[in-house]
Amino acid sequence: MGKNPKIVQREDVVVKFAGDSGDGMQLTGSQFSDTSAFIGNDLSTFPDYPSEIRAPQGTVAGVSGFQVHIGHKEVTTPGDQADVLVAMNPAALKANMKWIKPGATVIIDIDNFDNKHYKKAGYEEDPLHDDSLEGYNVVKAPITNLTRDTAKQFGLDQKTADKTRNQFVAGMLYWLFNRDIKLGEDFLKDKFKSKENLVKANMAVLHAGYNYAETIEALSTTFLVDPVKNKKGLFRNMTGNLATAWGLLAAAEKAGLKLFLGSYPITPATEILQEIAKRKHLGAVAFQAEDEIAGICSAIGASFVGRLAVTTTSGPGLALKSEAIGLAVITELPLVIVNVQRGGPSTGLPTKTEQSDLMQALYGRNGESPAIVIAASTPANCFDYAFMAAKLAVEHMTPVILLTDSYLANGSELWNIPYTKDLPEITPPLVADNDETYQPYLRDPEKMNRFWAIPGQEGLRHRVGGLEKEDVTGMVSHDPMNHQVMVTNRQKKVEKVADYIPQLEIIGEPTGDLLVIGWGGTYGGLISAVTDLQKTGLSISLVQFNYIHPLPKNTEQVFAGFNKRIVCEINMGQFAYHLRSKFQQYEFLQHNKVQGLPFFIAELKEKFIEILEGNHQPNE
Amino acid sequence: MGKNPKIVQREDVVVKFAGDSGDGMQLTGSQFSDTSAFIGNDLSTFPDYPSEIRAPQGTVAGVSGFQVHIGHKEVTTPGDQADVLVAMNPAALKANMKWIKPGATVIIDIDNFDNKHYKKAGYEEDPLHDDSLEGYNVVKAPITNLTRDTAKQFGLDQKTADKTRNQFVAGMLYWLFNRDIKLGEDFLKDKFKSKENLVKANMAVLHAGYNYAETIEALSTTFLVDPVKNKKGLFRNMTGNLATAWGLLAAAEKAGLKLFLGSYPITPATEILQEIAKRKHLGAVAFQAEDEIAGICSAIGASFVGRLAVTTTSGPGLALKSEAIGLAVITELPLVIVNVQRGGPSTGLPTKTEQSDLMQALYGRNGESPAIVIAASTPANCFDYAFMAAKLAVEHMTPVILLTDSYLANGSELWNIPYTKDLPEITPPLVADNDETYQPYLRDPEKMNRFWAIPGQEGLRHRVGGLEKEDVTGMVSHDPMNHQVMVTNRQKKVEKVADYIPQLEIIGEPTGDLLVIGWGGTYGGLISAVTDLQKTGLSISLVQFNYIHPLPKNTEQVFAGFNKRIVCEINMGQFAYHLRSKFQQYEFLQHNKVQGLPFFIAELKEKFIEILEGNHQPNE
Amino acid sequence: MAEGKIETGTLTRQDFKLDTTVKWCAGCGAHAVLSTIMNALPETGVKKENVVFVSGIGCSSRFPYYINAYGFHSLHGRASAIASGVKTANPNLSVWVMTGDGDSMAIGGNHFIHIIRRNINVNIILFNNKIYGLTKGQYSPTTPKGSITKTSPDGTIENPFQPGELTMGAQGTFFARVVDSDPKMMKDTILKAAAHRGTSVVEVLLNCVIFANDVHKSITGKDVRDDHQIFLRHGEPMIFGKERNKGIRYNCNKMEVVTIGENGITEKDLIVHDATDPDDSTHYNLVRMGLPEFPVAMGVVRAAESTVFESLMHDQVQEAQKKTKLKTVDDLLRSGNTFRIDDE
Amino acid sequence: MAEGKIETGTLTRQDFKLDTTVKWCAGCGAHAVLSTIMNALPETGVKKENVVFVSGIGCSSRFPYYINAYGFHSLHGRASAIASGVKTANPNLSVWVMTGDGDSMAIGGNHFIHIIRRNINVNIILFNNKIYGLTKGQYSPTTPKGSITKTSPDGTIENPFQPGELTMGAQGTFFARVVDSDPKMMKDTILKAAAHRGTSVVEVLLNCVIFANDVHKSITGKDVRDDHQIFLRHGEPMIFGKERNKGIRYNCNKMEVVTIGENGITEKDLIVHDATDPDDSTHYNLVRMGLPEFPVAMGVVRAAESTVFESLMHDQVQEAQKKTKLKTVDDLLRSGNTFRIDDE
Ligand SMILES: Cc1ncc(C[n+]2csc(CCOP(=O)(O)OP(=O)(O)O)c2C)c(N)n1
Ligand SMILES: Cc1ncc(C[n+]2csc(CCOP(=O)(O)OP(=O)(O)O)c2C)c(N)n1
Ligand code: SF4
Ligand code: SF4
Ligand SMILES: [Mg+2]
Ligand SMILES: [Mg+2]
Repeated sequence: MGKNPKIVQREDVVVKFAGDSGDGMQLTGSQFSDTSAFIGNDLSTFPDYPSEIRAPQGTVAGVSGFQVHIGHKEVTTPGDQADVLVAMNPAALKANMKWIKPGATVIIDIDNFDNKHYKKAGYEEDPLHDDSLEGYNVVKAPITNLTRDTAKQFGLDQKTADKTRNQFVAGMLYWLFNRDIKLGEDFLKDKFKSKENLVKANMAVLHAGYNYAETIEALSTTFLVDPVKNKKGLFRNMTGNLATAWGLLAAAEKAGLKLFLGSYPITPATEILQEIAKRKHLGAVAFQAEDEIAGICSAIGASFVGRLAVTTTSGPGLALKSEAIGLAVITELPLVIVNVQRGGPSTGLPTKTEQSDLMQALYGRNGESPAIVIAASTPANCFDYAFMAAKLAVEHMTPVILLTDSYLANGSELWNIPYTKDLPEITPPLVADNDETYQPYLRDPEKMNRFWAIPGQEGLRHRVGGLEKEDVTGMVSHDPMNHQVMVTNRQKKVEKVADYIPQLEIIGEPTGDLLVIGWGGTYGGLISAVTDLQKTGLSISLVQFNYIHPLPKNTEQVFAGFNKRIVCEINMGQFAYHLRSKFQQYEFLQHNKVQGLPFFIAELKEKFIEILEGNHQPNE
Repeated sequence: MGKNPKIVQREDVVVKFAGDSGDGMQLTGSQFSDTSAFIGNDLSTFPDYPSEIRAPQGTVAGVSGFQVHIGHKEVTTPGDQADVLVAMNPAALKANMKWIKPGATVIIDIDNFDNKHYKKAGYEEDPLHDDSLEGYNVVKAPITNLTRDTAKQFGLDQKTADKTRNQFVAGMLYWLFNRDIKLGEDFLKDKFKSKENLVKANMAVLHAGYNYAETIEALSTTFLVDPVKNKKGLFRNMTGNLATAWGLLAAAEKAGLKLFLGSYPITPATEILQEIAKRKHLGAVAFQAEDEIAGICSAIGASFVGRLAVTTTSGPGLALKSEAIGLAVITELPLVIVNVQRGGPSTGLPTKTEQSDLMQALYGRNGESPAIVIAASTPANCFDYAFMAAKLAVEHMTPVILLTDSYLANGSELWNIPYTKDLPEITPPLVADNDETYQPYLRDPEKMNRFWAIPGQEGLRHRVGGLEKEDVTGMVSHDPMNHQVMVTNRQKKVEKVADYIPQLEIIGEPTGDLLVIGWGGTYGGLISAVTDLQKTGLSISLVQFNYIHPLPKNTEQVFAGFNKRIVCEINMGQFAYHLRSKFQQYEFLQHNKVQGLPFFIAELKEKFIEILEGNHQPNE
Repeated sequence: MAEGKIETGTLTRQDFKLDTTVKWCAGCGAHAVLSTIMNALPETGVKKENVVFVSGIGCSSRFPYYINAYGFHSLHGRASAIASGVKTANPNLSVWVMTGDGDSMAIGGNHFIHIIRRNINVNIILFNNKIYGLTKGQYSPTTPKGSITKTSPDGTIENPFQPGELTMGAQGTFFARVVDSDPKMMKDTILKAAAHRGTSVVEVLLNCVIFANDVHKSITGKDVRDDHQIFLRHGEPMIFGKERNKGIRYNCNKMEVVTIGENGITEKDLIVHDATDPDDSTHYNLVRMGLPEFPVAMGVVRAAESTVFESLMHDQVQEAQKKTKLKTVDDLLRSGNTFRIDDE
Repeated sequence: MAEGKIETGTLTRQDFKLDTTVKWCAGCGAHAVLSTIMNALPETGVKKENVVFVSGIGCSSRFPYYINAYGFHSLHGRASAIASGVKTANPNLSVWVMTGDGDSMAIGGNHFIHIIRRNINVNIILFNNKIYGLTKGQYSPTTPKGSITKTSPDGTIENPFQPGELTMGAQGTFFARVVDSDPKMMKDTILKAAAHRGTSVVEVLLNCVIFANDVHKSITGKDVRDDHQIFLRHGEPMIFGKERNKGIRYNCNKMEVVTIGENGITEKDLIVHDATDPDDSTHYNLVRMGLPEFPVAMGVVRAAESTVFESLMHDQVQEAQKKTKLKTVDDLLRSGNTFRIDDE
């Protein structure tokens, strides 16, 4: 048995797995990613799922997907469109047809392609028999039946047997990507551990899929993606939420503080809470509060008593926390607020991505209430910015809002594991017991932070609170001039953070025709588009902002180097609005998209070329 | 008895009453205002009180004050500094010395000027015997003793007797301002109504004060302020909060809707709730909720079932309402949110004024969540803007945030009472029962509002909610392009409101050297300063914004007419930030003050002159 | 017939059917609630256009999208607050709050206790699956202590709320409990809730097949349910058990389970259920009663009379309107201290 | 001696005195609470630097500014939430929540019931003046029905919460009630609250001289207090009255007031107060008991054992730390699936 397939060497390949919410597509996706990482591919992944838990089987509303982009070259996004689509039923096919490349390989479970399923998926005609699949390499695999046949011997009931179908798919892909099936076996052993029968059944199905792929005509061409260039070291596949949680744990350890998370579950931020709840062994405490307000308030309480205090949420939760963020601002207590953005307004599109909480983060509070705002830009660098958020909060005695988004949070990429000794030091401005010079609102002359005297410390008893306080002494004060001084102090303290953050790095030439400006989670798409265009010789560069407030000190100088500037955001133009006000001297073009989706590289390139060719209508 | 005083005719006079929180200074102030109004003076008043209810007697923290500015000329502010100060004790004197004019008349209750009281007030030396009162006309009246003497005959206990001291003061002022004491008597009869003995006692004390003033040397000069020029009709003295409540009642009546207020008490907005609670006789329902969130949510529920729904609050409460405002935005239900601004951040300075919730009103919500934002600019025109807020909310099917502030809310001015028939019509976009064309998100092509089908109506059953909805049909939709459409629709709908609001009016020449830009409650100070300077021949004009989002259509054209523009705000520059972004082509200077106080006319004039003379450092 | 009321029997289940896909998981207990309510509504005598469903956020809170009525899918935890506005603004509507244990007991706890305290006449259907379903399986304030969930990898350490107990503590006038697997009990009870004047809380012990499967099994399991549940009926003695030979009586001030026929116990010794007793001490005992010592109380535990917020409010409005001389805003504007100024 | 504990008697009232002006109105009941707590603290055996007062917003919530301790004057309604963080983060601290009826029963209702449910070991001192003081006299959730206040010109129409009843409904383990005018009773009770492991709620019936003067007079008035209050003592029969001849007993399952010496009643017939009974049915009856039929229960109504949230949390932490192989973040980062990539 066996054939000698034609092997095509590829720089990168995008695979999309799609099926019912219960079909295990997320698992097959992870398995494929892990194997890719193991053999040294670069990678980027993104799951996409409905806001219902198990919307009715076979309907488009119930389709759950997982996209994996692997590369010999460096990959920075999960890919615009797929080279390979696995569609477990007609609904999965229907939902994904517009996201695959011309000529793509489409593997379907032919056992689910019948009239009943077509109807459920809302097809009017049989898609296999009209011309809608013309030009694709359609592989009609009897996945369900072959799986059941294989699983039978293990005595699984049909429901459980069907749950192993994803291993049939996995097996096919091992073959399709010329991979050692042992990797798949190892994955299963690890996954099902002590459940021996399940390990065996899944392995058998895995092999069945592999063998099936080897046999059939339609898969005569296979892919080979070599290990990534220019990456070396120990890696792991990290999602943004995991990276955020770990960055906070690392910061706590570096600062010599215990981590306290006060939070309330909300999509897409919940995994951070879930992860910290598992890290009691590192001394971390996760307090699942009764609501978002109690989440942040418990964290503020913990901060008052000397913990590295964090609260995590998404847009609607950030809205609820507004009042309490103001309390952290006026009491000048360190606090990290992680906001994993999702589609708004209101409940909006809870499982989709968006960057539309920027203004809320900057200004969603009563009074003059400045806070530091920073944003992560890739799944893995959520680790670094969570770490930085904690460092800035603690060292500058202020709340810091860290913005990530659904795309970063659930997406993943390869992460070169650092040693904590190589991370920056974190030095909380603590006070010695019985320090007689201590006063609650005495400030460090450099950073302008006040100092952190911790309940339980001898000789430092003091009181904080939401009423305006007298400069230095911290007594309640209604004095007009004092209020002016304190408002100004709080503002200056945050502005001074600019001295402690890195300068903007320009990707590309420091001067040129067009500067692409991004912030936060759009980095992957923007860098791909910009570097692609740079290779074609266009004069285009990119800056991606991670520090939003205050802005890096060289911002104005960077802007000055270009003839045109375009701000690209997954919102209606919030950062552009902010920049216009701060840099009135420059014109900012905009590219905005509010569809619950990340940018596609193709659309970006088209846009940039249009501008570079001068066909662009300003701020349309 | 009796002397013939020298009568000085004055264009305007400022009187400040100050004493302990329990001294009844607010009452004397109102009495003086009412009498002034009765004889036809223009007027403007402002109380100022501590955030404690009765901070310890005799301390500066416990001083409560009331300032009245009356005029033959039109008056627009309570005045920078007082011509007459009444200080019931040393603390009241101490707290107010910097707010009186050189040469002012200072009436003190000499019975409280002893060592015990000096100490309580924090005086190190007896202020009557150092030179601190030099240059003032100090009237040392034995108010307490003479009052007790007078009140004795009515059998009042000393505590009650002392409460009538304010009538002694009132009596002195009737004499000092050449007023008919019968007006004071009428006030008392109305105030104490059936409590005959109290009426009598107070009247006797009033007369005692009058007689005392007539006798003493120190008050040989009296004031005469003639009735105001250019005002004619039926007036009343209106505070901003009362005007807001009445404007809402008027709007409900005009719209043919019942008023529903869902609110939670908070300084300085509480009086609006208290007033509406009294207006059941007009069919209004005031629901005092368990918190701010329930306040706005109950209002949203009422809006869903066809009421003119309102919620009232101040900064910290607005923060709590953020999430629910987003719900009103996405469900496109009419809702008026009144935010009476106070000093922030956090609890801040709860009894002081500030304009620092502008950005929160504009952007304090998750997602792209546009709402109309408008601001009242005088105590009495809170009526008009509350009315307009309701009209815009109902006709455009959207939340409207109305910003007032502590200064407007508690301050008062004469108000020319309108007839409701002269107010604009309000036409809710209702739907006929069983209208088969009704769809929840079908829009009016002009205004882009959806229509208001009310539960209880036959044949219009439908569902709204916080998840994104399909255009027209209102079904839940996760479709990317639909989201883009809906986000854009909501934005356009609010932008289109610009077609339905008045253009900016320029006060002064439409072109010139300096345009002063204000918004909301700073109007009184700005107009006084600008018109004063205009009279000196300077090329200066004023625009005061009442419509913040969207901005009036002629805004850019107005800005274009001037060489320089300065934005004056009681915050750190929030409107300036907004304008810079919207009108990048213009430079905006700033004048900001965050001291819990309104602008003073003198400081404004100084600033404007400095700029006109070119000595101004831009945006210092 | 009161405003907005019609003959029962005029409408059918079909009148509330919506042509849409119901997106709960197959096997979710919520399907039963939907079906029961569609069956019950025609029997409430309410016009179909007067029915309003308000919900928060959660699997359960998707309810309004699945039934043909006026519906409001609002914010997490806020359904009771919104419903308070709906009902106070228009007391003629029949208002239903569809909510989950997270929605009403966690983030919405405050609105829950306040609507109950005010006794606003709405029906709260609490889908108690003892888990956060929609966010995929974190513990809720009703999750049994020790449970391992996504946010309690080492077992929860919080004492769960008993919704009935909290309802009593908040001055509740109506509390009932039903299971998702007994449609008859559910319909019967829901109709009583609808008929009650005041806030009715109906706790549905609901199975989430995905994240807390079988959490109620010890109560609802086919083999045990007769012995582990007691279905309370107003005016009837408290009897339960497969053999219908067990009962509950007071032994001085403590309740106890007894067997009829043993130790001389007869039906007469048992407590006769009085759901309408203004004093809620027995109801308080009943809602707290539980396994293994006692059966779990089902049906209407309490249905007592009290004043209803929105009725008193509208009484005050009518009274004020009757008494006032200020009939219009123009009257108001001209009332009290006004001053006529004539230009010189 | 436990961590953070010292011999009682080491400290005095002076150790907690702050050189500042107390800004409550003259005659306000809050002064008595301040004074009592300053007297009680030295007797708790807590180091002075371990005492933390957390408050919300309201007249009562200004408390932390007036005492020399660590203090946090936070947000309206949020004191319990902040205190939950304080105590969970550092269980060695002695944490006090100073709050008003508006602060804890209105806006803060949810945090109030949740801290109680979790049984976090803090002491909640509830200044119940039955009015919003700081905002100048609007009704609160405990205002007696029918009261005319600034926001109820026609009388309130809401049923007030009974803080004790709500505490029980939320799984409370400690509830006590005192009056502002009896410093001995207050100190005694507050010390018991401090000693209790779990959330202690102490309701202080407090007089607001400005906005709700004499609201508790029917309970606290000198002439009536002996007959209208019963001071409960654990282990003692429930006796009260000027003549100390009245008592409370169970007549089957209902409580009733009896006179000793009449109808053959002796002390033996009276209920012996058991504050520690895990079953709270009697406590529930006691907190709801009221005039005119019954006296009002004072002192410690309930003080029962249960698990304490922050202790369990730290047990889990210690257990996890003991068992883990991942001792540092570096260990964590390298755990599970990692991949070594070697540059070609
Ligand atoms: C303000 C806010 N916080 C959190 C969430 C996330 N969230 C949605 S549903 C839910 C809990 C659902 O639990 P429950 O109310 O028991 O409903 P179920 O899904 O179990 O029916 C949470 C935490 C949200 N949508 N909004
Ligand atoms: C978020 C918020 N809402 C409202 C207020 C206004 N406010 C301050 S104290 C208070 C109520 C006070 O009542 P209570 O808690 O009983 O305290 P008391 O003054 O009676 O001691 C209110 C409504 C506020 N400060 N913050
Ligand atoms: S997750 Fe649970 S509660 Fe939600 S729909 Fe599925 S079974 Fe029902
Ligand atoms: S207003 Fe009332 S509660 Fe507030 S300080 Fe004065 S007496 Fe005390
Ligand atoms: Mg649930
Ligand atoms: Mg109070």
